[in-house]
Formats: sequence, structure tokens, C-alpha cells
Amino acid sequence: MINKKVANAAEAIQDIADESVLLLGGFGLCGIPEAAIQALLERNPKGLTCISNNAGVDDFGVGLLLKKRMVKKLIASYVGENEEFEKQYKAGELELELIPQGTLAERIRAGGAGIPAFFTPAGIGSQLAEGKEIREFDGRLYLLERWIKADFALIKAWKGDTAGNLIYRGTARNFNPLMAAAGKITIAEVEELVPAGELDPNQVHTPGIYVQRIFQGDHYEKRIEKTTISPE
Amino acid sequence: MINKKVANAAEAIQDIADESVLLLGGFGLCGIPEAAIQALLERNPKGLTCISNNAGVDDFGVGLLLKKRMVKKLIASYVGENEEFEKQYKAGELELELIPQGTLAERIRAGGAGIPAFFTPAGIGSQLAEGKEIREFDGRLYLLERWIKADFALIKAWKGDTAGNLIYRGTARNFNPLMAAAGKITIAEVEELVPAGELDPNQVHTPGIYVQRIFQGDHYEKRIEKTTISPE
Amino acid sequence: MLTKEQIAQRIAREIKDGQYINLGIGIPTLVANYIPSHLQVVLQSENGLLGIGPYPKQADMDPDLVNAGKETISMVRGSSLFDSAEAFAMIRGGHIDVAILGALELSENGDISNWKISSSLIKGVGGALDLVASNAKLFVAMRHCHKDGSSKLKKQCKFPVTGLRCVHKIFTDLGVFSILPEGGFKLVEKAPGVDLDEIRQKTEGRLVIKGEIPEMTGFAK
Amino acid sequence: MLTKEQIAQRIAREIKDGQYINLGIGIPTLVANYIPSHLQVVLQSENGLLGIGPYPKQADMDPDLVNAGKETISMVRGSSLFDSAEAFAMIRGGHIDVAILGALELSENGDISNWKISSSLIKGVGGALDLVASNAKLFVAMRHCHKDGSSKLKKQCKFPVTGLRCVHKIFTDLGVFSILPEGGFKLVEKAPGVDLDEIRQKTEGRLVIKGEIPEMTGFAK
Repeated sequence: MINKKVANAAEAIQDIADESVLLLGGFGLCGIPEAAIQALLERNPKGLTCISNNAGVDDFGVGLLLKKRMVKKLIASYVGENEEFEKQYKAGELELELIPQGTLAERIRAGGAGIPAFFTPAGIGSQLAEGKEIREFDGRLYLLERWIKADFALIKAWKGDTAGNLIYRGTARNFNPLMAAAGKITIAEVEELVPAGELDPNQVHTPGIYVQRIFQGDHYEKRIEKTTISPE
Repeated sequence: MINKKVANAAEAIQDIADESVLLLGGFGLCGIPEAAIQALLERNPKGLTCISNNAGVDDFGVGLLLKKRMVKKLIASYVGENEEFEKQYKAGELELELIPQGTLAERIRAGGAGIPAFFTPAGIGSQLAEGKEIREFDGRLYLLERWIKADFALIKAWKGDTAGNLIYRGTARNFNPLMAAAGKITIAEVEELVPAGELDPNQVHTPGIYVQRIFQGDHYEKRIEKTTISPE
Repeated sequence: MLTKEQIAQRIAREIKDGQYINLGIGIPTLVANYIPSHLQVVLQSENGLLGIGPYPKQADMDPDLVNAGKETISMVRGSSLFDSAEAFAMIRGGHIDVAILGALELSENGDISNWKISSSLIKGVGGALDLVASNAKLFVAMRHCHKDGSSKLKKQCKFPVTGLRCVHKIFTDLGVFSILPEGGFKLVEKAPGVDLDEIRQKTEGRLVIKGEIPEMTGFAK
Repeated sequence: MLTKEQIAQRIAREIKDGQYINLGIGIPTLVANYIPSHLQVVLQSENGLLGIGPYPKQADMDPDLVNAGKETISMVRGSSLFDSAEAFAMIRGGHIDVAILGALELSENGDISNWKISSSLIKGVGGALDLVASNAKLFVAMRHCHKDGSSKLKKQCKFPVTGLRCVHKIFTDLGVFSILPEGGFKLVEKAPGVDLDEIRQKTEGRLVIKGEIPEMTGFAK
């Protein structure tokens, strides 16, 4: 097996440069690449294009990159939880491309799967259809959407092995597997890194072929965005 | 949870009628819906369209349906192991549509995922491109391919629960998960059926939503097509 | 006039045995609390879960288990987890039977607006456009009027449209409405204590009231 | 002239550390036996496995574990299993570095024919069309001539074409060839004991022989 292990987040992201296009896994603050984001803040590349379902919050996740003015353009489906984003966007300092969540997921999946374009019904009749090709199939209208790929994908899994195989946990899976396949260089961080051969091949969610670098993160905060509990 | 359990194969396939379009899981003889095929032989509907990666062999798998002249049309990627098929095809008694394996897989995946059409590079320059729309993206040519859906999908998994959740084993997974999503009525047979809640949600390969009926098969022959062993 | 909880209670009566349901953020999320326990239904969360359970006990709270509103949740027995592409494949592919969403506005021909972007308000689109474009039966839960008193049931949507001719039934604090094939909001039921004139007055689009309109009853206190 | 095993041995020398490789049926399958053990490479089976191991011992044979040729196999440590859509997503998406395939014929501009359908021979297409359309480096392993003695290295393919301008290197019983950008088979190495005239005579397409052509050496007995 091919060994993808690197020492730490800093080593993993050392060649992310100004103007890089990044995919960042996670939904809200769930399943985000905490350690890679932290290392990226230290490295401080500018003019990044970040593709992520959300923009994080002001002091966690992608929001940290926004706050440090490292992001030129954001491609996302929902950015409602981030005031810093709103400020920069209103000031014209940040580009935004909003994509329906399912279309975003499918465009990234297409990028990884070598499908340059596909048709989807989502967005027909809406502002987001403007300028896009519309075609009818079996009496229904669909939009043509293109694949999304990136220079780097930063993803987070629960367990991983040195061959790059990944297993996610709960709803922290979300965009991570699709992004793994759509990054030219995919950097996976895991809570537990084991030698190749210790994960059951039948339970692997992301095959190692999609992962170029893997490291075990030190400490995961896993911040909860909205605490909701049932009475005891 | 919704209970999808039915008593047996005969009950599961009782409404498969003449002229039905069927998806049949499996690669070669690996991971095929043995019990459903057996029940189908007894029910004996005619004029079926069978979509399956292979045609089985003369006395196992889809080959059994061919032999009993239940099949009008076969949609497959490779039919080389089946003499009965060749005989009927040459006599003009059977229609054949050959599709590259990856395109077949993706068309079925598209059917389940609500993508009516997509572009793929496979087949450009070949006979199989005839009559298909060709378009250039980023300097490369691609073919437009349509989704595949069916009246019924007959699939085989290793373990399943009454909610229809499925786990496959080894390379017996192959086309089964994609077909599960592309059947209007998906009939899953499993080697072991457990109550809902006994499978780890994180390890489910096919979510129960795609499965309308599930039953435990009695006895699996799991015939091996080519026995290849290393010397002791 | 119904409370948010009562709107949710009323919608819950539409749920049928064996359905897969996606609940949007806001009132739709509350519907889960009122689904009769004898019904076997499954709630999907488009961030990757089939089988949403109740909010967890404090001790069971898991940051790796949230719903589409980013709230901590639990899973019921028989759940399954998957990625975002699969979650929307389910939606787009017509596997979800019912989607319950909020809306900013509706038009009398069944168009829906449920997101907007402007210099003064940026939130995003989330999964709403995928849900309204799916084959799911679309139920809308919302207040009948905006805060300024203007009607959300319009002739045409003023906000950008999210989906065309896709709404099946509308549940507001004033009543339940269906969309007529030829266009128009057909009043199906009215909220307790609301008179028809109020509904007429607060509905900007074409309103159709035919025959006796039953009043909703039986709300849990 | 090389044996099938020797062709496989020669191709194995092209394999580089860290590559993901798809081996077709026939001679390509044999390549696995000759990959130097110090190289870390992973073999993909397009029916859903990364990490093909050797044929199993009799006692370990598992009907749920076969390769794309339907042969029983084993898995190496660090393997992963997946479905057919994912398997071809890997191929189509450019994640496989090298594909080694057989062929019926090649044209001098790098087109390949590796399937045919006619009233007298029906086999199917399998995954070959997806593999030749991927971004993988495409190595072709085949006999130099058909059984009737006619050349498989043609000006133009007579059989239906499977992929256009996709072949990187060709390994036959007579030698190793690359495809020139302007068209033509460039002889890179010749098999032991084969003289250049034989290669000239058996190559129908444009053949380019420049300078001294090294002879292959070092085959395992």
C-alpha cells in the first residue's frame, strides 16, 4: 500500500499558495477540517477561493479565514451565520457564488467522477438559472451545471489509515467524501490514524486513492453551533 | 421505522408482469439476486427487458431467464460468457444494447439520483457514440448519456434490516447499490435479515429509503465463475 | 389564529403511514413533535441522515450528530447515515415523499419564494431549491402575512422565485389552502375564531371560498 | 519473440512507486506477478476493489471476492471496497495512473480497438471504453500480429475504434513502441533475437526506427 502519512497539519498544507482554490469539508461546524484551517491561518496565503457549504461562524471554521482576509471568493450554499462575511460582502471586498446545496454537492461529486456537466431540476425558474442552459427531458425542464474541482481539498474524517482510507462518523460525513475525490491534492485529517490493514475494507467510506496526504489532528474542539436538548 | 419485510421471494416478485423492465444486480455471478431469479422463473413473465452488467451463464443468473425465453431485450456491458444469449441474438430473437460498463453504472446512478442526463468521455470515437450528442468541454469531447430507471430492481445484499437498510460484502456490492436507487420498486434479498436498529447506521451501504421489499433468502449457492487459486 | 405549534400540529395530520419526510427549518421542524406515534414514518435530514430522533438528553449530545438546522439531534433505531451527494440524490431522485418548508411568499399558481439575497440581507439558499424541484409533495408552513401586515399569498411573487408551480398545500395561522389547477388559493379549512373576511382581506392573490368551510378543531392545549 | 509472461515482465518495469493501476484481462493480469516488491502500488479492480492481492489459497477462496475477470482473488492490507459507480468515477475522474489493456488493433495515431460486435462474435465492451477515455497512462499489451499473420499495428483500425489517440506505449512479442505526436509507431526496444526486418515486415502502420535500438535483457527464466 502507498503511504500517505505526513507529520502534521503544517506539513500537509505547506504548498497551499496565494490564489489557491480550496474545497473545505463540513456542514455548519460539523465535520470541518479544524487542524488544517488552523495551520492555514499561520501560513496566511491570500486571495483564496473557498468552496464550502457554509462560511463557518465569525470565530470558527471558514469564518476564521474570512476574518483574516485570506479569502477572495466564497462558493457556498448558505452563509447566514457569519457576520464578518456579510460585512466584507457588503463592502464589495468579497465575491460570493451561491449554489443550491444539492447542486453544490452534485457538482463536486461530478468533479471527482470525471463528469464535466449534468442536468438538474434545482433552480429552474429562479435567479440562479440566469445565463444557464435549460433543456427539457421527458416534459420537464432542467439546468445544465458544470463540475467543480479544486487545487486542494481539506477534509476531516473520524478514522483513517496510512493508505488514506477514511471512515466518517455521524453527520460529520456530509461534504467530505465528495470533496476528497474532487481535490487535485486532498488533505485528510483524522481523529485516529491507524496502520494500513486495520480498517475493515468493507466499511471504508472514502477509498485511499482520493487522499494524497493524511495526518492525525491533535485536539478537536468540535464546536456545537446550536445546542438543543430534550428535558431529562 | 417503516417495515419493508415480506415473507419470501415469491411474494416479493408477485407483481412483476409481462413487459416489465428489470434491473438485476451483480457482476458476473458475484452478488446476483439468486432467490428472486428463481422465483421469477416460476412466475414466468414474458417480454422482460433485463438491465444487468452481464448475462449470467447458461445455467445460472440472468442466463436462466434467457434460456426460458422470458427476455425480450438485454441491456448489458459484457455478455461473453453466455452461449444461449449468442444463439438467440444471432437468430434475431433478442434485442441487445451494449453500454460501456462505467457508462452503464453512471446512467443507473443518474436514474436513482434524478439526473436526467450527463456528459461522459467514454465511447467518443466509437460505434457506441453514433446518434448521440457530442459536446466539447475544456477542449475535450464528451457524449451526452441519459438516465436509466426500471419498474423493478432485484438486488442482493449480505445483511439487511426490516427498514430496508443494506450492507454488502466484498465485491458482491458492485451494481447493487446503484440499482437499489433506480428501481421504482426495489426488491432486496439478503443472507441475514435483522430487526431495524441492529445495523450500525454508519456502516449502512444502501439506506432503507431505496428498498420497498426485503426478504431473507433460503440458501445461497454463490456459484464461482472462475476458480483461481495460489499453490499452497 | 393559530400559534406556530398549532400550525405544526395541523400539518402533522397530513402525514401518512410509510412516508419519508424532509422538514425544513422553523415551523416545519416542530411538526416532528406531533406526528402520531402509530405511524411509521422516517424523517430525513439533508446533511446526511435518515431517521432523525428527538433532541438528545444533555449527556448524549454529540457534535457529530446535527440536523440541517445545525441543531444537536439523536437517531431512531433503523437509521442510516450518508454523504451530501447521496442526501440530495434521494431528494432529486424522487425518493422523499413529503417536504415541509417555510416560505417568504407564494403565488396563486403555486410558485414559491423561500430565499432572497440583497445588499441588506444575505443568508443563502441551502437545500430549499433542491427540495422544491423534487417530486416530493410540498407543504408550506408560514404566517399568513409579513410583519408589516402585507400578504404572503400573492398574485405573483415579489421576491425571487425558488420553484415554479410546486406547492401542494399551504398551512398558515389563518387556514389551510390548496392551489387550484387554474390558479388561486382554495380555502380548505379555517383556524378557530378566524372569520372569512379576515382571510379575504389578508390574501392578496385570488382566493376561492366555496361552500361551508370547516373550522379546525382538536388542538392539544 | 517474447512469451506472454515476458511481455508482462517487460511492462512491469514501467511501473513507478505510488501508482494506482488497472489491469485488463489476459496478459495485463499477468503483470501483477512481476511488479518489484519494493514498489508501493495499488491494483484496482473495476468491479469494486482497490488492493487486489494474489489468487487465494484453496481454503480462503470466497465467492464474494472476484476480480474484473471474474476470477477468485484476495485483498492486500489497506484495501477498500466500493460499488461500480464509484469504481468508474475513479477511472473517469482521472484517479487511476496507469491502465494496462489488451487490444485487437492499434492505429499509428494511437487509436485503439479492443472490442467488436458482429453476427459472428459477440462479447461486449466491459469497462474498456471507460478506461481508454480516462486520463490514465494507457499501456497496451498484445501479440504483434493476428493469428492469420496480419499486423495489429495498422495505419488505421479496421475494427470499430474504442478510443481516439489514447495509447501511450505498446508492448508486443516483438518490441516496445511509443506513438509519435505526428503519427507513427516508434520502436523503443526490441525483443531478444528479433531482427528489425521482421518488425518492419509485421508492422502495417508507419514504423519509425531511429538510431541504435536496444534489445531487452534480464528476463526471469
